[in-house]
Amino acid sequence: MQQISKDKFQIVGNEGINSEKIEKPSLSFWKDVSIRFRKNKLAMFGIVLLVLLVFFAIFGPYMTEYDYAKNDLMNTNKAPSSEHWFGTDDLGRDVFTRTWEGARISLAIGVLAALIDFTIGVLWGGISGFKGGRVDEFMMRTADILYGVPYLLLVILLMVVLGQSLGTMILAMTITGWINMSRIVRGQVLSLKNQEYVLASRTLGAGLTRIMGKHLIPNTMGPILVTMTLTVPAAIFTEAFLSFLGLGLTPPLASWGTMASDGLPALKYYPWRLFFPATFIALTIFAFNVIGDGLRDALDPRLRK
Amino acid sequence: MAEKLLEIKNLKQHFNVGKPNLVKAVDGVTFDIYKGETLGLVGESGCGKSTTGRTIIRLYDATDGQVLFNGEDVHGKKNVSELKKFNRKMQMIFQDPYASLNPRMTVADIIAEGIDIHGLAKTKQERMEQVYDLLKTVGLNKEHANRYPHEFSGGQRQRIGIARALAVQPEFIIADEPISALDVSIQAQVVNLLKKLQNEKGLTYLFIAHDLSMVKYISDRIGVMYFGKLVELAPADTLYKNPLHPYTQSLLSAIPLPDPESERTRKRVSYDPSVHNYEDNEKVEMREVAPGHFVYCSEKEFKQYKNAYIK
Amino acid sequence: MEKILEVKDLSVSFQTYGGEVQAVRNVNFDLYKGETLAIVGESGSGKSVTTQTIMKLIPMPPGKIKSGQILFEGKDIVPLSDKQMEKVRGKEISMIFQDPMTSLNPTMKIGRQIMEGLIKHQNMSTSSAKERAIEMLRLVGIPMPERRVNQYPHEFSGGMRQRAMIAIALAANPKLLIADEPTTALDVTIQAQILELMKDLQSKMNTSIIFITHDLGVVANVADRVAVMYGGQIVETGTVDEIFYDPRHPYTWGLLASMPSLENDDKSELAAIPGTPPDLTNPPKGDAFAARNPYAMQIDFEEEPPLFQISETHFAKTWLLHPDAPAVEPPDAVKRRMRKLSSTFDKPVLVKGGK
Amino acid sequence: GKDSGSGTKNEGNKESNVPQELRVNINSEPPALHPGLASDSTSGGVLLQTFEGLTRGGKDGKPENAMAEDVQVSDDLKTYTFTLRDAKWTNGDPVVAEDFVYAWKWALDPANQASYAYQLYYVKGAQAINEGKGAADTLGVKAIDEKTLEVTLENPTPYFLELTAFYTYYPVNHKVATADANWHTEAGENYVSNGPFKMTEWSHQDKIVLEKNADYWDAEAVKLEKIEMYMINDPNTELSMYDNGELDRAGSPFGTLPTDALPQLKESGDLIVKPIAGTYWYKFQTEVPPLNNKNIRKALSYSINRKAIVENITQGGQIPAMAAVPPSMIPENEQGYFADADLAKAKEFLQAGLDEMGLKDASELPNITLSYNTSEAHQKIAQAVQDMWKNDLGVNVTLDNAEWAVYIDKLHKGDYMVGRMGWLGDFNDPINFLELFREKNGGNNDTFWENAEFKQLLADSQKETDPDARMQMLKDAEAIFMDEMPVAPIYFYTNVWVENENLKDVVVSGLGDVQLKWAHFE
Amino acid sequence: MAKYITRRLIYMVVSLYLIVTATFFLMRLAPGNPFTSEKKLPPEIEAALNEHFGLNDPWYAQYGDYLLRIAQWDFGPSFKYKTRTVNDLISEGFPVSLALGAQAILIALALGLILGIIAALYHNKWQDYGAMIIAVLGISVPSFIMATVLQYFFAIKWGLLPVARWDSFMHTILPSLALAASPMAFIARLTRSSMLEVLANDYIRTAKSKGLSKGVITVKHAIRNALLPVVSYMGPLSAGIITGSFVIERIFGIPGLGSHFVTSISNRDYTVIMGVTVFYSIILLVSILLVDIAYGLIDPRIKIAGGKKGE
Ligand SMILES: Nc1ncnc2c1ncn2[C@@H]1O[C@H](COP(=O)(O)OP(=O)(O)OP(=O)(O)O)[C@@H](O)[C@H]1O
Ligand SMILES: Nc1ncnc2c1ncn2[C@@H]1O[C@H](COP(=O)(O)OP(=O)(O)OP(=O)(O)O)[C@@H](O)[C@H]1O
Ligand SMILES: [Mg+2]
Ligand SMILES: [Mg+2]
Repeated sequence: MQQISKDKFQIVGNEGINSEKIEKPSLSFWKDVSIRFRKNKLAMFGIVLLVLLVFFAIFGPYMTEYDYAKNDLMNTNKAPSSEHWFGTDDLGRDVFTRTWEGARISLAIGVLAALIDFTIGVLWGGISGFKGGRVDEFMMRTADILYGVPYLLLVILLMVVLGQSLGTMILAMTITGWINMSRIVRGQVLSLKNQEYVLASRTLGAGLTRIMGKHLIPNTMGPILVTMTLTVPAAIFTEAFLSFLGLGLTPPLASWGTMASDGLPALKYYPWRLFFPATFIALTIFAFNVIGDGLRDALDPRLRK
Repeated sequence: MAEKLLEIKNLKQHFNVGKPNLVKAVDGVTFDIYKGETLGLVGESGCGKSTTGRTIIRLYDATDGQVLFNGEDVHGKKNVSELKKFNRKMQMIFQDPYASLNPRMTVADIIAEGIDIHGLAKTKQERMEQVYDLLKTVGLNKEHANRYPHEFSGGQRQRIGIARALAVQPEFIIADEPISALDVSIQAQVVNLLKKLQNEKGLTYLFIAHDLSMVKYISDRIGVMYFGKLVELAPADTLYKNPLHPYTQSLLSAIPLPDPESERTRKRVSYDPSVHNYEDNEKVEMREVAPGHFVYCSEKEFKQYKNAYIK
Repeated sequence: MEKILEVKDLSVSFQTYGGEVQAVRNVNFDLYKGETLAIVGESGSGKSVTTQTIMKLIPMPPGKIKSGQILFEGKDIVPLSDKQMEKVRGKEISMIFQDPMTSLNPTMKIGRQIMEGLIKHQNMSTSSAKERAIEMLRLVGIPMPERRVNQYPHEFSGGMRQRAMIAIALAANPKLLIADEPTTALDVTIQAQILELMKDLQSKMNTSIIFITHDLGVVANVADRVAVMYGGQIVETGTVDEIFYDPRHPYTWGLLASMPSLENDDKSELAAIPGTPPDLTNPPKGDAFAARNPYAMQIDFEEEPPLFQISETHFAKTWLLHPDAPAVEPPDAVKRRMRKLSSTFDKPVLVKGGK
Repeated sequence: GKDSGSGTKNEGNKESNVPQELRVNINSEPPALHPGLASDSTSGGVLLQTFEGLTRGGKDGKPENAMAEDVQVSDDLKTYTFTLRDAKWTNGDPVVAEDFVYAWKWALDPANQASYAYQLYYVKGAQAINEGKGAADTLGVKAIDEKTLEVTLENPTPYFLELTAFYTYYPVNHKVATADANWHTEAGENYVSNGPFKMTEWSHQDKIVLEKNADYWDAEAVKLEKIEMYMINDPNTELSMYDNGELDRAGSPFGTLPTDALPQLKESGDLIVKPIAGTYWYKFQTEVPPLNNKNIRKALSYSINRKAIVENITQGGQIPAMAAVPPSMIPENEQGYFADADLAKAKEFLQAGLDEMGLKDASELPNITLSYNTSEAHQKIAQAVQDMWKNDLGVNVTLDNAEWAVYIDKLHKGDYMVGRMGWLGDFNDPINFLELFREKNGGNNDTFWENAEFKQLLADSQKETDPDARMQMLKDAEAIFMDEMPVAPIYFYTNVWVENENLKDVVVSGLGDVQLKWAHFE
Repeated sequence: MAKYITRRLIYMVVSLYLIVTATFFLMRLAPGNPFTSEKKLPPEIEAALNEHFGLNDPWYAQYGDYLLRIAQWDFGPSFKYKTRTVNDLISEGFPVSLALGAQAILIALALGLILGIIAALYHNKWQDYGAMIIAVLGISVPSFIMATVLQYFFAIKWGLLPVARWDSFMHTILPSLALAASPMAFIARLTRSSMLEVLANDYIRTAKSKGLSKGVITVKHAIRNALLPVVSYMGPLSAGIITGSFVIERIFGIPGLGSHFVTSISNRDYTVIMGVTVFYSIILLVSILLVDIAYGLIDPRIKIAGGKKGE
């Protein structure tokens, strides 16, 4: 006690003493999210995986001497070897080249469909749930009707009327795809819209856009992300189905979906024809899922670690 | 007195209409709030104070009755821009601090929401400055701006709610137990702030609270509610000196004092609604016992109260 | 008297991206059987965190018990697993949470939420638990409890939810009841009724209560002892009389002085404590209160004050009690309350932390 | 006597004690098990076991007398007199001439919407009746007495006795059918038939159970006690069930084998391949340039490497087709009219075609669209052909895939350039293939090709009573057809299947019908 | 509630009418007709058939005819299966599809919820990753591949179960698993995400403070609050599943209703298209109604019936 000098016991009061603190840089919500996201190892792994897939999608087809469309009927269904890394298919085409050629389409389709479903589904479901009453009734019944009409018939007609094109395919893929999303979003919005913080925002004069954008959607992000990540495989397989019907890709173009469905019957005999596209689909879905989970966690401040 | 800012006429808010568990949360309440005054609203928990406040600000559609703000019917249909204007003028501080904060927004964004909606800041920097100001005003610091509601203590959350309401510089604030979770020193700070704003900008408050000493301190007039009805309305001092309605009396007798000794010996008066013994045909309504002092009573009681007043 | 709870050197922090929030810093206190300890203090000073830590309910992560022991009936509960805590929670210790709306399950009827604990810990049948739930609601002053048990939280008013929380906690007949601002949303009559109820329980079951509140009137009413917290630390503890009639810490002075009084019609500004509370991510070096303390001395900004003992039961953590410190006058509002209490030592005694 | 006789015989057979129960897959629910209403191979496959016509395809594929004990043909080959044998319906009624008259008239009655009624058009007056232009009694069928049936034809029809083995010509028990119009919709008492087996259970979309018909006139020859016919529409499942012992036979014509399984099955020696009368071809829309140019058509056709296709893609032992009519009808067609994958010739034709069109290079040709209907197999072949045309001829080809009904619609309307199609013979005669292209606007032509000479040859052949002369006329017609090349034949169909090695004597005809009458387990 | 349901039933009729109308026109606009086949019918015969089935009538007459028939729940005969009526097809196929579908839904729900809950409870631990991998497999392997793989292993390789057909309980196992896989995965993912949300709420802390075990908290407090997205998803899903899956029925040779949805369209079997569409739509609309009702039961704060803003 002796060490403390007496003059330290002078009353100085709190005047003038400015407890100036070292200030940390202020983070915006999104910066915050990105920091949290980057700390998630699994999610980063997903990103790396996706980047790799995209890389191969871009450069893979040029890595071999083969052309994705060139038949070689003397060399059909050859098992993977140093010549054909992933083997050949039933027309003797190089599966490696086709896989990466197909990656372009499947990845693009998956992402595009997910984005479109997201946009329409979230808006539709969100507005419907938030507005309630007659608007809700109208919007939801419209979705019901679209969902009730036979899809195949719709697709056949689209094909006849609009002809084959990428646009038609996307239209066919999304024409009912968003409905699931909208229902899930609506359900969440119904339960969220009476939360006090939404009421608070309303008393501040927030309009629909703001309430949706800042309150309802961020708080529904979990299910939305899940639905979105699950739209990707759905789109990849719908594309295969549509291609089979003649609405999608025109052969010899390939996609993972068509390759997988072509390869399925050969499962017992030439498993590589299913294995490679299916594995890459699974890896893509895996990547999207871990990224989705990572995003979900990053977007939930209550889970921060 | 000054001009009326708000007129509440026979306001009713019933829940679960048409179902067996009908709740008459607010059942025919009439009062005015003048410009620049603070009207304190006290009453038993569950008597409909919050509901009154929420109905005034249009969070509920009134079952019956009218709310006139500056002479305009709040519940009449309005277009978006009118609503926005109205929302800027009237604000609410919510009773439940945590529930009223979006868990996915940073405090800065929560507080700035009103600023953003009404375009009160021109630049990002200006916006953040306003936010920091508000944080400081309610006794939080800059550091808190980037945190999320769940990282705060109850009182801190409440202050965020207060800052949010203040951000849009409203004319009228419904403060629903705004300071109940604050320590007394911060309470004092907030109340001082509210008073200051009132003096400077002529703000009007509807102040709902249970801490009667604080209500008395801040309010010009006080309304006492009981079971969905306003039972007494009087200037603050008058009410404390001359509580007429038995419920008010019971309420005042129950105020705990920050004095351990007197607390050990205090006596409470309890209120039994059956003392009124109203008969079926008796007309029970708000009557002005003395100038500005209204009591919900029957003709008989009215006379009684008048007599009491003279003494 | 037997100690039911001893908190020793407890530190709790939260890991956030902004840094580590040291919400509770070296807190020590104990609690005897049948006693009521009121914790008052600055909002954000760590009252809730301290008490939630006693039940091990802070979210971990991000929360972490950095150090310390919590001895409940002599046994340290810090190392206990969640599974082992189940036997303590809701049976030995129960808690009334501060935020009644979010602390009640929105999709479960109030009645069920009360019954759950009864069925689990007291082996009641559903029907008798329900009766008890109705009884509890009646006790906390909710009219028509038969109907109310079947309602959902959102159909309750703020105060009613709080009372439902109280009912849940009281129904457990715990040995230790932690009440975190249990009456903030209640009107004074109901509040009085609830306080009565708690005292009743206490006298019947010899329950110990930790009561967090900002209402000094309530403190005066219920507390045997009071702990004042500031900036994650307990800055003063003493019996209720000691804190009200002989406060020593400048923060306690500030608190007592900021209350409006009912008697006078004075509408002048309330005496708030100026400035903002410290940021617990990097707590100030010296006395956490220094920056807002009109009596601050140079040392306050440099070194953390040690704990001084003023009487057998009265402790304060301020340099003002140091023999070298100048004598200071508390604010008027406090001075008016001051009395000489018989038990006070002649001179404050340094307990620990001195050099 | 008969019953016990066959009983003892059976017992004698059962020395190996093998249960005579057969399980096969018929792919799908038969749309109609009424001889007059049926118009598809699934229904036909069932009816063939449960009913019997005047004749029945024998083990060697030639028609044998069945319900008919004896047949007399008039000199002009236009009148057939059948004497019926003593045969019984499953309900004990005798099979009488009136049953045939009734059945045929019923099928031709436009009110009954029998879509295969045209199979009866060889009978005098049939077409007019079916088109609602003639009275029912003008039909050239007469029940002279209970056991004698006289049939008059429009033209001499050398293959008429083959036709009478076809299900549209089957009799129907007229008593039962007049009493209960819905006799044929469910298995049961009223489902009366006259074939080797009777239907005892029909659980829709699931399975059909046939049991041996003890009253069948040739019951002695029938060894199987029970046949279960499952309706599984997935080739992989079918093969898996066979592998798993849940089926005794998998593959055509009842079911289908997955293409990818064929090489292995072939290797293991289990696969049975049998050519059938059918041709897979690409039709050219001969009115659209450049396909209106015969040389271009020929160039395209000659350049196709059919061997590569059948060996690597279809893999079912199909025969490369360089002719239109299957070799089972014209044996020389095994060689065909040109060499497979004759690139040199193809290029010559291409050059000639280009010259005619005033073009310099194949790349200047309009883009050719190759259409096919949704199916993996068609798609693969189309891709292969696309690749061949592109690489070997330098012709630009795009593929166009359409859903079946849309595709047929397009083809019938001529809204295509090159389109795949197949034709399976209804009866064993070249005319069945050639007459498709008789008329430019004929229902199944689709190519819009017409040739007067070709037409004349066909017309003449129908009047010709000398079989050899007639055959020569048809061959000449085919030669014209192949020279003009309105279709590019790809391959002749085969039936491929695997069956339990103990299963014997399942008879598959050249048309691809299966008869289980003689089938048995060893 | 009764009023709400009545109103919804009326909307249902309207929706159904619109679906029927849309389907009718789509169907008639699609190229081809029921008699389209490789072997073209003689034109006279086709005309006679068209006449017989009323396809030559003006569209409005046919349209009216369909509406009338549907109103009487008589969809007429199938074009393809000439001897059977659409009502037959439905009444024979539906029970099978229902049995299979119900089994699949049960599996999907049970496994999906369990996986999702485990994943959430052990967030970012190996259990979570394990559940995620199962889910990813479930989704990225579509039912037709799943079916083939299951057949390959369980029936052919290990000989545990029959390859196909619909006979005994053993026959139902593989198809229901194949059918359940992807919804199971979806449910697991949805459950996980909303469970995580729920588990971060304060009332879970309250439940913990009562000394409830993790299991009880999960079952009694968390699941219900996490169920909403799953319920939203289940509505259309279950309608789809109980009316049969084309792919699964085809691969396993199951005599259900699912195949008709596809084959009727490729056959242009107009009456069947109409019949199964109406039937499916009714089930769809009913299940959506049930979902909406379930919302209110699961979360009492949702008031669809009121339909009013706010409360
Ligand atoms: N989950 C968390 N993450 C980060 N910081 C937290 C978290 N929970 C609490 N804190 C911080 O811990 C400190 C103490 O909080 P606590 O809730 O204990 O305060 P309190 O004394 O109960 O205040 P009040 O009276 O306002 O309720 C506060 O500064 C708060 O910001
Ligand atoms: N959404 C609702 N549905 C049904 N009843 C409700 C609803 N909201 C409030 N109530 C009821 O209305 C009455 C008044 O509630 P209100 O919240 O206005 O009370 P209060 O005066 O604010 O009470 P406190 O002081 O406890 O907050 C209470 O009885 C409550 O149960
Ligand atoms: Mg309230
Ligand atoms: Mg607290």
